[in-house]
Amino acid sequence: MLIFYILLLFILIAAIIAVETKDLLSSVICIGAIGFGASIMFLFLRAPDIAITQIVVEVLGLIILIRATIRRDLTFISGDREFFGTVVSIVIIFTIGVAGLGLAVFQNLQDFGNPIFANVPDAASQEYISQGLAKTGAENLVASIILDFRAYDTLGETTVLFTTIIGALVILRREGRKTLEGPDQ
Amino acid sequence: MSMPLPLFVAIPLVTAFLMPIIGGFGRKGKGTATVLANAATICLLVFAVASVGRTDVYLMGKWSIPLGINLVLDGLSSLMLLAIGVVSAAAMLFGVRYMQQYTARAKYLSLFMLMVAGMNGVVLSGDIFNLFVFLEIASLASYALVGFGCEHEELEASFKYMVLGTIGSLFVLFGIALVYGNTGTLNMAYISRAIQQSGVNAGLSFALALFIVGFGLKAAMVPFHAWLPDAHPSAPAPISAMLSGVLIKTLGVYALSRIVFNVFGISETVGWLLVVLALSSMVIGALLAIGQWDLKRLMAYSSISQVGYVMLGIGIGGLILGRAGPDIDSEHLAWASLAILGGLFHLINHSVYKSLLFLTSGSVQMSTGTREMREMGGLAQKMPLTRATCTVASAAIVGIPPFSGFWSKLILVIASVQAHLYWVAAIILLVSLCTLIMYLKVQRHVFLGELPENLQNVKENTGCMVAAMVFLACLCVLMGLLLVPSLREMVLTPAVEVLTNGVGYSTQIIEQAGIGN
Amino acid sequence: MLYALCFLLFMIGLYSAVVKKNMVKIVIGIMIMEYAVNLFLIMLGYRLGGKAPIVGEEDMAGAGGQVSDLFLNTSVDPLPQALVLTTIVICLGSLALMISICIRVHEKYGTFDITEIRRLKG
Amino acid sequence: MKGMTIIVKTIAGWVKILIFMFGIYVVLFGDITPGGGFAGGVILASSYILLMLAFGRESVEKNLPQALALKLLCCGVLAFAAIALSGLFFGADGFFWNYIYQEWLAGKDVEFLKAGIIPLAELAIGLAVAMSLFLVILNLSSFRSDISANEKE
Repeated sequence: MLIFYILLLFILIAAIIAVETKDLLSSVICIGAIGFGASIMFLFLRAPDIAITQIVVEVLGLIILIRATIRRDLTFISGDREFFGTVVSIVIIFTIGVAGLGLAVFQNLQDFGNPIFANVPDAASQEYISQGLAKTGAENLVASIILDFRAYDTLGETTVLFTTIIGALVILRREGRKTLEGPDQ
Repeated sequence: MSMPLPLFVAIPLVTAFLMPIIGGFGRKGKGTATVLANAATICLLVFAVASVGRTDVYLMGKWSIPLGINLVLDGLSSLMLLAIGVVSAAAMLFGVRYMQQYTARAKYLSLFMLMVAGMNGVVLSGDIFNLFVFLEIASLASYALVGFGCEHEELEASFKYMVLGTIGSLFVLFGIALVYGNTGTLNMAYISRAIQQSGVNAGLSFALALFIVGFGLKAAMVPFHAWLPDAHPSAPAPISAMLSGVLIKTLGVYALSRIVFNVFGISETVGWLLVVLALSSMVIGALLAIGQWDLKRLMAYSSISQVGYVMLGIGIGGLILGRAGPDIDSEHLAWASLAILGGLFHLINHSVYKSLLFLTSGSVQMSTGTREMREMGGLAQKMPLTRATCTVASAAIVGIPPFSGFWSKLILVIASVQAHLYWVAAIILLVSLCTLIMYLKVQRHVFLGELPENLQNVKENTGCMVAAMVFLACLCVLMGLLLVPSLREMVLTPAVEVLTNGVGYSTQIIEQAGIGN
Repeated sequence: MLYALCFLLFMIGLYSAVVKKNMVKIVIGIMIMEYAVNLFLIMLGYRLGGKAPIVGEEDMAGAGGQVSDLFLNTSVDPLPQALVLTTIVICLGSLALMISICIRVHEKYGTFDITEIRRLKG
Repeated sequence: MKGMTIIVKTIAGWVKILIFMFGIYVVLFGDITPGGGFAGGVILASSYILLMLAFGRESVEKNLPQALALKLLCCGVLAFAAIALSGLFFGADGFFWNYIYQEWLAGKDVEFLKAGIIPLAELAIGLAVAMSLFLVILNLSSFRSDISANEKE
């Protein structure tokens, strides 16, 4: 139990530093710290698939972020936007609301370490655990879920990746409009 | 024989995946890609028309729910599929000519099809996490499309849209996590059943609040509207038509009403919340629109106001339903149905005429090279077809009797009077007046008045663009026919029944899925 | 309590995304929100002293892929793990797209300061 | 920028093979061990990114041109969609129906393709993910170097 508190506190501190530090590069590195903390936490939470994926994604994400920040001038812009009306006030109301609700929101959840699926008679997860191997032939139950029971989600996930790649290629192309053929000709 | 529902998603997806390959073969490849994409959208439209009046539950991978994911086709889904089909076919046709001024056509087509696939997936999904995944596909494609021109304003708008949109998505995701933590399932029918059994606790109501904020951000309802007036004008015209016409309704209004009505069950508080959000959207959107001089920006603000109408109808219906509780008498049920009918009818009307308005604005922009209304004028003689279609659409959106907008607004007024909300009826009329003012302004400054010097040799656009506009204009005129009883029974009434049925959704789906096994 | 700390992480991300004026900070805020949701989902499925949801040799009970009762009662919930796998990919995708937009905006405007990027009125 | 020093280049040349093999291992055994198509795909992509950092962008682009990478990406996602759609034809109207396992392999003791469509889908996803991330990083980095070239002029 204690290990989760320690890791989560580590993540929270890293998050606060990442948000508040002036130097962009150090805040990007703090993001890396959050990612690796999260990855260790996934490992302790018995999710090795997620831990592996989180680590490799973290490495790539850091490369992408560092690409964006390094060697750009004016990386020291800090401070807050002026309160632009509604959005900020909504956030404040939201925070106050949550503080007012206290922990009531999370009190109805099962206690930590006692997952909901064990207490719901017809939860899908029980079926996955007891029948997953027999019904799909995959020992890794997570693989059996993402590629068989809920493969449609994974199709969506791959499509998301495809979308962002095409989107990034579109955004990063040299010329948006054709220069030769103006609209008037 | 049941319809292969996955094809609604699979056809646009496969088309989108093929586009970069085909587009790699030079000019000829691009032509083929364009034809293929048009064929795909028309095919989807035909499928959507064929799906009207059916109900179906499709089990993915033959796994019974809640093990697998199910697709649900009911009245509301087929109404949305119809709207998506009509608008995407028209916008795609319009884009054939219009998008020639941009580079990277194949990627545009790919993103367009991905957006359509995402919206179809959202509409058909019966699983809450799956709904989120497809919502992300549609949103990510739209972020990229808003920045398609790669100019200063477009990138800025795209960034703003992307930040707010992603925050909205994450709110929805957190809500889904809370729902999973409380009910132990992701299937919407099973969630609904679990909520009925255990009642709504603090965690679930917080999840509901998160859903309202998240989907409200997608629907650009008023406290969350900041991105829309930037994003919609910045996109290329066919994309603006898609965004204003169907995207905000599918990702926002449809998803919200599905969650609020069918999963959580409507209550009076939520009904009031929806009505207040809707009224503020209507009023603020309309007031801000009047002051605009940018043609597309005016239309974007008007979209905010019009989505308010849609939410108002649904909200009043929910209010009546929530007040009466589960044992509602037939009279109240009739009023609630009338209000929801008005909202949904306005939804489909608005998707047709607002996309038409954006297409005409694209046509004007393509011919004149500007969107600033003060630099235009007198285009009526030069561009007669654009002018005619724009007038039809304006008349429809303002609500001049024979056109479709009039009927939906009339129904909304009657419904709000029946619900004893007289001030709401007054606001509807007032906002209609504002709408009239802004579209008179469009007519006055764009099509009437003096023709400026630099626009003397403006030419009317031809071919595909005009065909798309005329198609939508005809629909605008004919839409009123949807209220003829036999058509209404087929298209609108099943959709209304889905919402008035409320949490009865769960037993129905579980039963149908059981038969499907 | 752990759940509430997760939500605190979510709020820190939201604060950064809404209030900061540096575009990269906004992106970082959104990433923090994503981590918070992922952690929250995985925590929901954790079982004290649980096992990873991978069926090993010792967990089999007879042929035909039946698993032992011990495994049934100690395995953690595999479903949130599948969901998080999907959300991680979605987050990586949106990060890539967001950073591309940031880089492009930086090229056009020469700054990451969102308050100076104000071509669009209101 | 023509890459880094000779030490880095030599080590990267050796390490890339290991990373590549590891990536393929993770992709292929996703149904038995932790990992899978996505994690493996990212590892494959990172082997190319290591090459890009060590040898410079041009040499990598010679190895795997962008147009080819885009086509391979499309092939990957199309293959996944085809696996999904094939269920419609082989299994009587079942999108994503795991027909290979359910109809042919269930209960049998086989070594290869034990879990039906799952390993096939892992392969398709691995290809798509590797290519897409490779493309993103390549484009992001090339965009930056183009700008700095412009600024120098």
